[in-house]
Order: sequence, then structure tokens, then C-alpha cells
Amino acid sequence: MRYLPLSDADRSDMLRVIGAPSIEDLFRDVPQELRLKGPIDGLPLHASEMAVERHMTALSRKNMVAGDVPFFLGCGAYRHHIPASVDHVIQRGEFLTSYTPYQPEIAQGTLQMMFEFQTQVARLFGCEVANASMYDGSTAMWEAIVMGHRITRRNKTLLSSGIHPHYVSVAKTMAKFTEDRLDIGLPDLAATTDAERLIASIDDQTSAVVVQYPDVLGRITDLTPIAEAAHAAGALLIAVVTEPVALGLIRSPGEMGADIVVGEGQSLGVGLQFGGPYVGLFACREKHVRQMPGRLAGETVDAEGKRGFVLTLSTREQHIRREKATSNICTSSVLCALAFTAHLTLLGEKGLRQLASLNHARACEAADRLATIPGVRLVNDSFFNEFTLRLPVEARPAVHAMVERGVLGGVSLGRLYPGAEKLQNGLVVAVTETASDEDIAALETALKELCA
Amino acid sequence: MRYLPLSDADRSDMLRVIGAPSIEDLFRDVPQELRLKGPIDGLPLHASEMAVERHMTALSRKNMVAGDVPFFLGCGAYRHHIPASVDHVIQRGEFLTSYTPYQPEIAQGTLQMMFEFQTQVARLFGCEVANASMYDGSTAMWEAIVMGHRITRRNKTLLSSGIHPHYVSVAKTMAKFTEDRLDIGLPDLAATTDAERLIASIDDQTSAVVVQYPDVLGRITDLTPIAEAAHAAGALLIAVVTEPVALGLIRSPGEMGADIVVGEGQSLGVGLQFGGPYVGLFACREKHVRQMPGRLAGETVDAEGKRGFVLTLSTREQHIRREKATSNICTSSVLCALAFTAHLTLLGEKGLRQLASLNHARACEAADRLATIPGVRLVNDSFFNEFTLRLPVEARPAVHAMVERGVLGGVSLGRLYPGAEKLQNGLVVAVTETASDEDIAALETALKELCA
Amino acid sequence: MTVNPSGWRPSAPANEQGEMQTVTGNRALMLEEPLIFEIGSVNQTGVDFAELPDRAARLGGLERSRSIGLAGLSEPEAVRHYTRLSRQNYAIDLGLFPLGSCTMKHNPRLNEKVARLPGFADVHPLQPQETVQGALEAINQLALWLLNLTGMYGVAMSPKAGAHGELCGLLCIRAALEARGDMRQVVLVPESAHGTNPATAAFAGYRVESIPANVAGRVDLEALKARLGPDVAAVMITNPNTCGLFESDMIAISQAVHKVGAFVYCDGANFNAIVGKVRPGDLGIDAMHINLHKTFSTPHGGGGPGSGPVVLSEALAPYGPLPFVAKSPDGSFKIVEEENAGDEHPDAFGRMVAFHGQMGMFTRALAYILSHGADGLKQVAEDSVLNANYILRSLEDVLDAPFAQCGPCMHEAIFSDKGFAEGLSTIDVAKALIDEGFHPMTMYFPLVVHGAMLIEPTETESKASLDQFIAAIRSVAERAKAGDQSLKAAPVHAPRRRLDETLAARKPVLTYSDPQPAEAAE
Amino acid sequence: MTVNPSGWRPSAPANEQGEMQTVTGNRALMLEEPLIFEIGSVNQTGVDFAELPDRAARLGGLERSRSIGLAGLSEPEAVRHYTRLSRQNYAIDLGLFPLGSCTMKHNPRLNEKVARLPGFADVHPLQPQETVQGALEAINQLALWLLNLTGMYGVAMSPKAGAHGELCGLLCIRAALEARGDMRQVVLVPESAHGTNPATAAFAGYRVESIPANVAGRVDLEALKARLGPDVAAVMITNPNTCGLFESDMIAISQAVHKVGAFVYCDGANFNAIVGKVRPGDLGIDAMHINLHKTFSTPHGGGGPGSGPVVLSEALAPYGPLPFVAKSPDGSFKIVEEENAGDEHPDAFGRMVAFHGQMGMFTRALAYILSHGADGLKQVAEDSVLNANYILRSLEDVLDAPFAQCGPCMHEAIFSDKGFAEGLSTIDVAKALIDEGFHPMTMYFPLVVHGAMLIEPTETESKASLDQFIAAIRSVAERAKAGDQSLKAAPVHAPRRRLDETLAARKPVLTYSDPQPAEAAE
Ligand SMILES: Cc1ncc(COP(=O)(O)O)c(C=O)c1O
Ligand SMILES: Cc1ncc(COP(=O)(O)O)c(C=O)c1O
Repeated sequence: MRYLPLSDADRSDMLRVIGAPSIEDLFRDVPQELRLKGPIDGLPLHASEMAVERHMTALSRKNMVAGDVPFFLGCGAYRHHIPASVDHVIQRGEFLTSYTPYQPEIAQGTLQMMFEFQTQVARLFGCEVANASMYDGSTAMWEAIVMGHRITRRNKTLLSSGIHPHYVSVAKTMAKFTEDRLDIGLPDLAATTDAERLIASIDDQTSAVVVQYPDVLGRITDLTPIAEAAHAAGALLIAVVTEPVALGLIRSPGEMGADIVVGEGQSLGVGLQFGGPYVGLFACREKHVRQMPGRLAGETVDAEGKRGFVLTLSTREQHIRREKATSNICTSSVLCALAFTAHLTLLGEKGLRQLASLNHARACEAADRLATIPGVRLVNDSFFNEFTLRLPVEARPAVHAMVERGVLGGVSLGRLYPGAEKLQNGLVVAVTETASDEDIAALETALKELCA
Repeated sequence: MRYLPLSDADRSDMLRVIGAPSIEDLFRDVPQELRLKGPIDGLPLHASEMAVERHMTALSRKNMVAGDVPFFLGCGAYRHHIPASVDHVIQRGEFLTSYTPYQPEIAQGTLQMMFEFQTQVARLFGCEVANASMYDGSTAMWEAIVMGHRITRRNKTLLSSGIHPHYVSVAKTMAKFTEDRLDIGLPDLAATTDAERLIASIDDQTSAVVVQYPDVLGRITDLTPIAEAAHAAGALLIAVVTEPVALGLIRSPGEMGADIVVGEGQSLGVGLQFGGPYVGLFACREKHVRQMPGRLAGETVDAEGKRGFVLTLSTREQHIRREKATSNICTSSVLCALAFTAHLTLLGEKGLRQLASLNHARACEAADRLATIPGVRLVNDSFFNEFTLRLPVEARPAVHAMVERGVLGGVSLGRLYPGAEKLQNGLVVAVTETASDEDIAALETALKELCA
Repeated sequence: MTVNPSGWRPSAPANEQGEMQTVTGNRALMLEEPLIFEIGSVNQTGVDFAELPDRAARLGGLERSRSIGLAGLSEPEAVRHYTRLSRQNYAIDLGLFPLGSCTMKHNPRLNEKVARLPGFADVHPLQPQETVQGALEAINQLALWLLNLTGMYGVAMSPKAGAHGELCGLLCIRAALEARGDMRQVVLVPESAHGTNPATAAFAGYRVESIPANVAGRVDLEALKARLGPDVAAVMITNPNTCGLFESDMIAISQAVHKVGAFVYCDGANFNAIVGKVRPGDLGIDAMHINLHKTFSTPHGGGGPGSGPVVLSEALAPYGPLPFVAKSPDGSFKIVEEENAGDEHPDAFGRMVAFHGQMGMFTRALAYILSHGADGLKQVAEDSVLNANYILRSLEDVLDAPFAQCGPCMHEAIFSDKGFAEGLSTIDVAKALIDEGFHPMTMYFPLVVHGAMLIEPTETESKASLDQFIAAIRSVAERAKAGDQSLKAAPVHAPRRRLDETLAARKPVLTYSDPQPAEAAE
Repeated sequence: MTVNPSGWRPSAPANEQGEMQTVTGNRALMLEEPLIFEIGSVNQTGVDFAELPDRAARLGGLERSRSIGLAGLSEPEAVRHYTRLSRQNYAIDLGLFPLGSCTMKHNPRLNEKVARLPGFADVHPLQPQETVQGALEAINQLALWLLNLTGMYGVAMSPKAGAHGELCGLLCIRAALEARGDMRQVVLVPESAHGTNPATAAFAGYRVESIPANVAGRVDLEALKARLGPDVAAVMITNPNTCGLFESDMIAISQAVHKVGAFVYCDGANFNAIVGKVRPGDLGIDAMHINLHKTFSTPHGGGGPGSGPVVLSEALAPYGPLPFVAKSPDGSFKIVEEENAGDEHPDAFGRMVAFHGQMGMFTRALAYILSHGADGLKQVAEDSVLNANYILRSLEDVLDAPFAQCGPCMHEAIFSDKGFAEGLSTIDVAKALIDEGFHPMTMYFPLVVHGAMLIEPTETESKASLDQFIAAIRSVAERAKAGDQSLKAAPVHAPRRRLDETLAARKPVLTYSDPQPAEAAE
């Protein structure tokens, strides 16, 4: 076995030192009758690297690769070009095969990178502090909601209907058990969001209002009035960002008064990966930092006075506080955070703005062209790189029909909101810098045919 | 420009320090009238990483990928499975982006790896010493021939007709200029090689006899009688190995008396790469080491007495000896040598033997099956993983016809020896561990159709 | 000019040790690296874009006006920045990483390669299912193999890490209990449990109570039985436990728990020790998470991403979360999620995460399992246990091994700080090991052993590597026992000396602040 | 048990400096690593194979009987071995690498990625040409762009590195001369030339004569003219030359050389300084190699592989070697080699190498050129020259800069050891720079400057990086001038102190010898 260095001679030598007659003897605490005699059933025997690679390659070829076709899916996962150097960096063995940096003297690489990541996320979101990553956007949103409860000591949360339905589903699931009260609705296929409804629903029981920005249909709403209304009632505003690239072009939630901003960091550095691993972003006000979940890197000095970084404020965490911790999270998504921060460092503010402008320009171009198809209506007044079309036909079958034409043409609202009648004709189309003119033309042609 | 860190502000600051009015002024020694005013004609302007990647990917897709089809080409370049960790190792920035290890205190990584490589090559070839790499097998062979002249002070060299014709062509080219005398012939489509002719041709003018092992048709001959005859006449035996994997199974040239053994290291770690970069292997007797070309790493100690490695015997080399150097080689192929040594370290003797046995077994299987096709005759009595078939039809058009059937079915001798009538029906087929049963069956089917 | 406060100083002070200092602060290949905010600028970029046509924005009037403050670097600077940072880390690729409970084993590079195949890496989670059959098949295959390896009934693949898996397991239990109208409120957790166990139980809305260990380092069966009752929803056992011992009373524990109508949750972080040797399903376990980033070797990456699939007993499987992959009668694969759960899986407790879980970890784990096969996985367990016992027996004469008398350990060996001289503790041994070129062991965990040192060598260490580690630790332990106070100065060779954690927590600096204009002008 | 003689010792001797020693020989992250032969064995392997069916071998009776002595490592050990070794290297990825003449610039990772596309990396050189059209098109595109950039007439792509390109150029010249029946025997090479120039001329069968430099560091035009005559086949010029100066008399030199019927070979190693600024073809050059691993940034990899295409004037192009790629009238690409050369290229001097040259370098260089474009390449030249002049002017007050008075330098700045205190030399400054975290500059080359220090920063260094380098070198230079003899002990922080090169050459140990049985038993 190529991964196992011990030889049989080593094994006997070691057993001699141990003073055990056999390896089996070392398992004596495991009930004899339950110990498996031979290799376990139902699994193949070991295989060569070549064989494994072939098997995995064969599996992978059964999938349609986003980069091989005109591709327009978004809704919480975005396809951007990732510089080759990002993957090089995350494959450095010293990052890839290291552990959570509990030994700071030999983990400054990870710790400094976390500190830089925290700074970038905080600035991008317009917040004072950020943590060193969560699992993903959906779990980060739930953690923000419960953090809100800890801060406000209230447990009613208003969720905008513009939040990604998977995120809503996670919150609903958790709320069943924690007995949090969630207020939720379905979105309308309209240019206006439910901001007014949310503002009207805030009361003195409200812990937080949660709004996605841009929302799942791609709409962009000013969060300021919601923040003001929430704050007036002693509630918090939690903003959710699933496409951080947008913030290169539009105002940050923090600037507009959000107290906690969470997000999905996948769109920078991480890639699609069929949904995971991704990286949750989590930022808030400095005064709330001790209620925050997740790891934090902080600056300090070493015994010689040199600057260094350590994991800090661990008294919030499970390994110190156990059942009193702010969250149960342990392993989070540091390598994805590294990919995120490396990509964002390569971009810098200038590059991020250019990337965002390019995305917006591509999306405007596509929206204009698609909206001219007879029967197709652009739902959004505002959008960044993603917008919703109302088709003259049901969108879900149209998406499948587009696959037959070799086009991955968007996400149907029928997929995201099964059974929601009023949404069945909705198609969410994301257009990033990776969409070429030919790609847009292919989508246009396909849609035209299907709507005719 | 993503690769250029200077900003315009930096540039002005620096010009101020330099005391130059403009960057153009720094080019004042270049005749004004010849200096290009704007960006040079005939080249595009700079492009984004995404655009470049797309362009290169599009080009790459115009090629038929060996791994995508039944594949049987050899003749000096062999397709083996390369463990993923090999590529990981050669992508370590500290190896990839370092220079020739002239500063040993901060180049022990490369130097130790070279020393290990030298030891592996020497042992594999059955020689006492080996250098740290040449460009490739073909240039290594020529360097061996001229090294032979330096040692014997004679300048007639006998080349076996079983040597790869490209290698012969390189030697012929160089010999035109150095006025070396080369004796060369064409191979026969027969099981026996020209060993006897070579032995008969050795005389007191002969500097060296050069024999490929296994030869270009895949035949394996005992080198002992040739070595004895050469040595008796005061000449050297130079052996050329284009498929080092064979030496896991068959005796090394050194064991059989070869004085210099050179080879192509591509088949371990390096990959096909459409012919380059590859890595030349070069080994010889210790007593001849001062006549050897190329870099050598040697063991020594540092100021504290710790073992370390340095480039040594540099008085053979161009940077010290200039026109009196043993060769003009400077940059050689160290990263490919790293790939070679890493692959061979992963294999170890056990793995190399297994790999070689597997290759031989696959080749035997294929040879037996193909030899049953009516009209097809197996030329070889002996072979390792490559053998020659005599087809009932011309092989070159057959190879093209196989491409149309999606099979890369071997190398036609018509391609290698254009115009050599007697060889036109010869097809050289290489079968490595990467050829599956289905691949062999596909080749059989294709050949059957074409020979019918 | 921006100066790196951490390193580069224009003069060369001599340090305490009188070691030769440099003007750059660098020590040959150990290079100081400033923050991106100190070397980059908002106008610098390492990415090029094609020129943009001008067009009116449709951003709802929310165009950004202020600068964000994101420093950029050109590509050469960025590659160097991260390369230099990386070199300040220890890693498995550098040497033995004996972190007990964390299973830091070799991460095969093949797995990195397969995870990057475009057919896995460049596929969107919401692509129509007919375009992702290979991805679904891969998930399904891994799920089935995890079931075979554990002898369980169902598996939830979506949890994102071990702790998330624990949550998944407890929510299944809660849903099962609620389905029978049984609103129990207590989860029992051994003292020695990992912090995530109580934290998860609390996160899932339970009250946590502790159960003690016996002198043999196992759960005290009698104490447990005494506490069990109709208010107990579940007992969270770790097996092998965090002292590296197999819970020899496991069957009795399960029976006792089941008898009172509660469930057995098993923390499977230590599955590495028994994979292929015994099936958790045969031990009466109802739910167990598997850290793919431990037993199945997906890389830790400095703290994730991980993946925590949860295997479930027949009693709990109906409550497992959405989505999951199922095979249709026609051989194709489909996702069971909100829309079709009604027919296929009506009792699902809900959804834990957007999309399908950690696909990138599934492909790696699948390649790992395929590579090892049934025979190799068994060897994994055996060699990991062999290596740990070799360490236990090679050190028990110099370090106090509290459970050494009770028999062999499993995949990790535990020692205490008993016998160290006044003023020296586990941390001093740990930090001295850094100088010797090793990552320290897990320290001060589990809590049941004083000054605990939990050493998990894993099966991917050679005997030579273990021997060198043993020699180093013996030397350091002797010094600790002899009262060598220079240990308190360790490490001296690392990129940093010991860091002031108190300062960090007292005055938290969690983000970089740009220098004030006055400072900047200096 | 095999013990690493280089590192691991079971006791901890104190070194001269009284630095804290470890039992392992490791210093935290600076890890000692034995040879594979000391840690591996012939029975260990890191590769698995399927079981083999037994069958009779057809090996001509030459089955190996003896053991080869190849040590194997399991994959975890192998990855660790090479990772540890790598960490003992300096590299561009770590910092400034100011090796004059070597052009150590950033190697974009994109280029590594494209070179590994299966359509380039997994293609056999003898595949039928209809199956490799993309590869041929790539070679053709690169060839055309090199021609545009140099203003030359033809290009030979197959040479494997710079020196091989020199050989190619001289063989073209020789073939051209022979074609007119002119058997000249001398090649003139400036004193300051790189060692490969005279070595190549000798390898190609020429007698080498040296031409002197003038006080301004350029070829002495009058001396050259005086020597030129009908026996001179070629003059090998380096431009910009190895003192980092542009040969301002280049046109006059070319004219003089052509006048006597000889050819001008230009060593293009320094093309980086002028790419996109001036075309060598406009300077009267007949042949010039281009080191793709310098100007076009394919990685050096510790000493290759490189690639050395040679551009040729109209007079020489007909003699260029086989094979090369040509475009057919139908737009497809074909290889011109032995079989069709008769029609297409009858005067080819022959073949330099098996197959088609360094494809893997071509793809990288092509991506590099595409990325920069015409505008970017011009900027490359300008920034490389700017950076070098910045260094020249920032150091000329502390280091003797022999040609600083003659005006700006090109892409590299040269200094001498004049002014260093007794007993201290260039090497001491160089080794002290190692401690400061920099690779030394090129030392003692070219030979025309005493104790030469040739500094080429390249265009991929930021100003901050240059400033830090300047600060370090100023400090070290001051120490050298002040006679600080501690410089002779440098480096002290590197993995090794200065190594005994004399010992290495006197008693060469070039391969590992297994310990004799007696030793092994110790
Ligand atoms: C025993 C034990 N349980 C649970 C966990 C938590 O797993 P994760 O970090 O994947 O959330 C760990 C991880 O350190 C562990 O060691
Ligand atoms: C000026 C000069 N000429 C020629 C060469 C030789 O090039 P290569 O090493 O690619 O053979 C070099 C490389 O160091 C050089 O600097």
C-alpha cells in the first residue's frame, strides 16, 4: 500500500518493543465476536493510482462541465475566472496539510493570512470586524440569527422573501428546534422587494430583520430604511451577501447600517465545486465581537517583541466554553478563506471594481438582448450580474430543453420554489465575465426557440 | 499589467533618484533611429489571464490526446502513468523557480536531489558515476561519442543500425562539422540485430561502438560480446537506453561492459509533452569522470562539519574552462531530472520491477494477439514493451487509417525511415501499463480491418 | 514608504541570545513578510481586464462612492507573499504531526488531482440533474461505502464538518423523539468529550450533563446507568474515546441507553482506529459522524474545509436531512430535496445547508477509499494502533502514562505531566518539540488527564520517523523532569518565539488599521 | 537503523556560536533530511500495481539477476522528502534573485497550467500530423512572434537551451560558409563573453580568439577591426553585453564583420532589456539565440529545462536545422523534416535533437507573450532597465561602479570589489546577503571587472523589494569596506554554512555508497 510506510519487518520489530504477540492483540478491548475477520464486505480491494484516477475521471466525465458550454447559473454560486496562482497557493503543502493554528510559533502563515482575510471581509462588508470563516453562507446566516438573539435577547426574526430559499430552509429547520420565531414569505416576480412589508412588520419582539443583497432574483434594494426602522425598534439588521463581487460596485451593507453582514465567499477563489466546500463570511460591529461565532486571529507580540498573530477570544469557543460557547463550530473553511483572500489580494480594490464593472456590463448586455425576445420580460429594475426573466412558458422544462441544445441557461424558480405557482415562469440568469458574446447569443437563440 | 509591480508613481520616483528625465533616456545607447516608437507591430496587445487560457485551451483541443484513445506509440518516448505527487513536487516554487545551484548554502534541496539522481542513474545503468542531466537522449549520445574521442584519441565511431534514427541524424549532423567518422546502416526487419557486423567492423581506428538497448525495433541483444570486442581493440562501448523502465527487468548495459551509458529519462516522471522537455541521462566509469560533460553534484562538508553538497569538478565546464570545456552545455534539464528521480524514488526497486513486469506482460499479450492477424508477422524474438510488426500493407497509410478509427496504433517505420523501401511495412508498437485490454482489442480490430 | 513593523528595521539590534541579526530581519530562508495592506495599494492589481465599453449602470442608485480599502498586489508580489507566509507554517508535508484526536495523516496528491477534474470542480450545484449524473453517482457511491464500513442504515452526506455532523445527529434524535411526542431535554456527555459535543447539544436546544470517567479512562457505566432516565434524549459517546481507549463497555452502554428510550450518539472522530476492524453499527450506535478530513484524509487546510457525513441507525434514518442522492429504478441518480421529499422521505427534519455538502471532499474521500480498498483500510486501523502503542511503550518510562497499565491504547497514546519539575508543564515540552522539528501533540485535552499530552502518530508515519520523534521527546521529557528551565524559552528556532496571548485577548486587534496620516508621513 | 550523517545525532553538541542545538539536528522549520538511500529500501514502494498473471518472459535471456540498489519510499515519505529538500532552496518565489545574466523573473502560474493541458502535455511527438495540429500551430505562432520581435528572417525552434542555440547559430554560419566553399576557422569572442560562447565555438570545430573591451565596457571596435580578416567565420557579440551595457557601436561592428565576409552571432541572453524596444534584425545581426527561460520567463527549475530558439538573417535562414513547422497553403500545419526537406529546405545543416524541441517551454512562452502583448513586452524592457538603473544609482556611492560614468546601464548593473578592506572580497558580500534573505548577485563574472558583482533585478520586482535589497547591500558593503571580518563567517542562518568545495573536488564523491556490512551493523 503506497500510503503505508510500515513494512512487515517494522511491524514485527515494533510488536516486540510493545510486547504484544500480534496486532490483533492490540484490539483486545474490541469485543472479539464483533471484530471483522477479513477485509470488510462490500468494498473493492486496494487499487493502483492509475486505476483510481481512471475511475474518478470516468465519473467526472458524466457531468456537463460549466466551462465547456454557454453557462448562466447563479443563485448563490457564481462562476468566475480564478487566477492560476490562487490554486498554486492553496496547494502549498504548508497551507494544505496544516492544522488549525493552535501553535502560533509555527503557524504564522495561516494566522497572518486569517488576519488579512478578516480585514478584507470587514472592509468589503463595511463592518468593523470579521471572523476567520464559517462553513458557508447558509450556515453563517443562521449563526447570525442566533447571535442576534444573544445580543437582543429577543427571538423573533423577519426574513426577507428575497433570501435564497436554501438559506431560508436551513433557518426554518434550525428554528424548529431552537423555537425561534421566523417570519417568511415567497418573493413576487416584480421589480420591488418586500422592504416595505419588512419595515411594517418590525415590532418590539423583533430580534433582527434579515435581507439578502442583491437578493435571489438579483434585485438591489437600499438597506438604509430597513436598518433605520430596525434600529428604532431595538432590532438588528442582518444582511446576507451571496455574490461578494457585487460589492466592488455597490455600497456595502455595513455602510447602510447593517449590524451583522454574512455571506458566501465562493465567488472569489473557490469555484463551483457542485456546491462545496464553500466559505462563510461573517462580519459585525466591534462591540458585538464577543457574541460572534467562529475563529478569530488577532495581533500580538512574541517574547522578543516581534509582531505576530494568534487565535484569540477563544473564550467564545467550544473548546474552551463547551456548552456555553457561541457556536459549536470547530473546523471551518480556512483553505477556502485562503483562496478567497488570495484572489481578492490579486484583484485589489482596482481589480475588484473592474471585475464588478465587467460583470455588470455583461449582464446588462444579456438582459437587453434577452428582453427583446417576444414574450420574455425582464423582472428587475436593478441588478448586478444576475437578473430574473419572466418567460411566456414554464421555466423548468425550458431549462431542460436548453440542456439538449447544449446551453446551461439559468436557474428556474420552479427548481428553487417547487409548487409555488406564481413563480413557475421565472428564470434567474447570471452573467459573469466568463460569458462570451457567443455564449449570450447561444442563450438568446435557445430561449427564442423555446418561447416561440 | 499583472506581472509588472511598478506603478507610474514608482517610475517617476525612481527616475528622480536616477536623475534621468525619462525612461527613454536610459535607452540612449540604442541608436535613436532604430528604437521602436510604439508597441511592436505584428503582436496583439496584452491580454487577461482568462483570454490567454482560452486561447491556449482552444489550441490544445486541436490535438488528439494520448490518454483519450487506445495509444501505442513509443520509439523514444513512452507513455507511463506518473504519480500525482511527482507533479506536486516539481511545482514546489523552491524547485521550480530556483536557479542552477551555484550558491550551495541555499540550494541544498536541488543539490541533494541531483546527488540522489546521479546515484539512481548510475545504479540503473550499472555504471560508477552519472551526471546531473543532459538535454535529452539524442544530444547525450553525441556528447558520449565526443567524450569517447577524448578518451581514446580516435575519431571513428560505429553506430548500430538499431539506434533511433533521430539520434543517428543528430550524430550525423554534428559529425559533419567535427569531422568525426561515423559508420551507419539501416536496420533489417528481422529478429537479429547487426551485432555481428559491428564486431566485425571494429578496428584500431575505432573510438567507440554505439548500440541502443533495447533497440528502435524493440529488440534486446546481449552487449557483452560487443563490449569484449571493443575493449580488445582499445575502443569503448557506448550504450543508449531510450526506455529506462526496461532496466527493471533486463540487465544493465554497465553490467555487460558498456563504458558509457546514455539515455532518455522521459519515461519516468516527465511525460510525452510532444517531444520536450525531456532529460538526458549520462553515466560512465569513474576513471573517465573528468572527461564527462555536464554538471555534477558532489558530497562535502560545511564549516561546521555538516554534510552538504556542491557542484563539483567544474573545471570540466564552460563557465570555468571556456573553449577547453568538455562540452558547451550550461542550462540542462534539472527539473525533469527531479521528476525522474521523484518517480523512481516512489517506485523504488520493487516498484520498478513490478512496473517493468507489467509492461512486458502487456506487450506480450498484445504481441500474441496481433501476430494472429492474417498477414501480420512479429519481427522480434525478444522485446521489452515494444515490438515491430511486419504488416501485409504499407504501415504509414495504415497508421493514418487507424487515426480515423480513433486509434493511435504505433509508429510506422515509413515515418522514421522515409524512402527506405524494405522498411515500409514495419510498424513499431509500444504497449505500457496504460494500455487496457479494451485498448489492445481496439488496436487488433483496427489492424485486422486494414490488413484484410 | 511602508515599513513592516514585524520585520524589516533599518538597523540591526542584537537580540538577547547575541544571535547575529540582519538589517532586513530575515534569517536567510526564514523571511519576514509584511501584511498585504503594508505592501499593496488600492491601485495595484494582479489581474488584467479587457477594456470596458461605457454604459449606464442599473444598480438601483446604490453605486459605491467610498473606497473599500482593499490592497492589491501584482502577481509576482502575491505569489511571493503567500509563499513566504506558507513557509512559516508547520505541516504534515514537513513532518510528524502528532495531534491527538485530529488525525493528521498524509494527504495523497492524487486526491487533490481528482477533486480538480473539471467534471467535479467546474459544475454548478443547481445544474439540471441530467447534467450531473457523475457527481450524484460519486456521492451515492461514497454514501454506500460509508454504510458498508459502519454497518449502519442510512447516511446524511450534507454536514460540513464534524461538529455540523453532531448537530445533524442530534437533530435526527430530536426529530425521532418528537415524532413519538417525547420531548426529552437532556443530553449526557462524558467529561472527556471534545468541546463540540456539549456545544452542539446546547446549540440543538438541549441541556448538557456530564458523566464521569472511571479509573480505566472509560465511561463509568454504573454512573451512567444511574443517571439515565426518561428525560435523557441521548448519550454522546466518543469511541475510541479521547483518551485513545476503546469503550469496552460499549455494548452495555448502548443497551442501557436504549432501555430508557434514549439514543446513542457516537462521535466518530476517532474512527481511524477501527475502520475495517469493527462496524459501529454492531456496537448499538444510532448516529455517528465521520470526519472525512480525519479518517478519510481530506486535507485539513489550516482549519477546514472538512466534511462530516452522519451514519444513522434504522430508527433514525427516516429523519435524516435533505438533500440526499437516491438511485432511481432506471439506474439514474436523483436528488431528494424539498420538492420530492414528500414522497420519498417525508419525515426529514429539514435542511442543514445550501446545496449538497462538501463535494470536493467527497471526491477526495472516494479516491482515498478506492485507493486503500477493504484490505488497505483495515491496515490503516492496524498500523495506526500499532504506531500509537509503539509510542506508548517507548515513552512510558519517561512520561507518566495514566492508562498504560490497563492495556493497549488504540490510535493515540495519552500521557500526563506528572513528574515534571516545579514550574515546568506540558506546554514547555510541547514548545521544545517545535525546536526539534515536530509539531506538538494535543495539549491539556482531554480534561480528565492532568496536563494531558495526547499523541496520535497515524498510520502514515514510518518507523524511522517515530524513532526520531521518540528520541526527541525522551530528551525533552528528561529535561522537564530535571528542571531545565531553558525549556521555558522554547521555541528559539521557530519564526516566532512564544506569543503573548493575554495581550491579544485583552486588547483585541482583529483587523488592520491604516496608519493615521501623521504616521503615514513619517 | 540508518542514521542521517547530516543531521540527526542522538546527542546535542553545542556549536561554536553557542546556539541552542537539538537532538534531531532540526531547527524548528529548518529540517534536516537524509538521502533516500538512508531512509528508503529496495523493498519499499510508493506505487501500487495490480497483480500480474504469470507468463514466460521474452527478454532474450537477459533477465536481470542482481539487485539494482534503488531505494524506494512510500508516498508520505517521498512527499515529505522532497518538500523538506525544497525548503533548503532559495527561489524567485521567496524573494529577489538578482543573478546578473540569468534573468530570474517571476514565473506566472498560468503558464504552468497551460503547459499541463492534456492537449499539450499528453501528446506523443510522433503522432500523425493530423492529430497534432494544435501543437504545430502553437509552435508556428511562437515562431512568428519571435520573428516579429527580433525583425529576423527565419527561426530554428529546436535548440534545447541557450548554449544549444549558440551551437545552432554557429552551425548555420558554418554551413553558409561551406556552401560558398569558404572554410574559415576562427571565431572571435569578447573577453567579457559568457563561457558558453567560446565553448560552443570550440564544440563547433572553430578556433577561438578573444577580442578586448574598451574602457567603456564595450567591444573595442578598432581592435576588432584590426583582427577581422578572411579567416574569421563569425564574431560572437552579446548585446546588451555582460556588463549590462548596450553595444553602442553595434551597427559599425556588424558592418565591419560583414565587410570581411564573416557573420555576426549575437548572444541573446540579455534580450530582456531590449525586447519590444529595438529589433536585433535592425542591428545587422545574422543569428541570435533567445533563452525562453530568461526573456520569456519559462522557469529555470534549478538548472533547466530551458529552450533556445535561434533567429536567423536571410543569409543564414536557408541553412537552419530540421525539423521545423510550416503552414501549408490549405491552412494546416506540417513538419518539415528529413523526408520532405529536399523540397522545402534543401540546405538544412541537419538535425540538432530528436523530435521538435521544448514544446513544454513553447506553450509557456506563448502564454507569456500573449499575456504581455506588444505593449507589455515593451514595458518589460523599460521596467527592467529602470530597476537596474535605480540599483546602480542607489549603490554607486557605496560600491565601485566601473562604468557608471559612461551613462545608464541596461537591465543589469555591475560593480567591482574595489574599496573592500584587506581580506574581504565579493564572495563575502554575497554570502552575507544570504543571511539578509537574498540570493547573491552573479559573482566574478564577467571577467573584465575585478571581483565583479553583476546585479539584474528584472522588471518583476517592486520598488519596495528593491529598496529593501538596496538597504541590505548598503549595510553589507559598508561592513566590507570597514573590514568587518565577521562577513567571512556568513552565512550563519542558512541551512548550511560555507561548504568545502576543495574537498569536494579533490576527493569527488558523486554517488552514494551503501555502508559496508560492518558499518551497517553498528
Ligand atoms: C473528538 C472530536 N470530536 C469532534 C470534533 C469536531 O470535528 P470538526 O472539527 O470537523 O467540526 C473533533 C475535531 O477536532 C474531535 O477531535
Ligand atoms: C550571456 C549568456 N549566454 C549564454 C548563456 C547560456 O544559456 P543556457 O544556459 O540556456 O545554455 C547564458 C546563461 O546563463 C548567459 O547568461
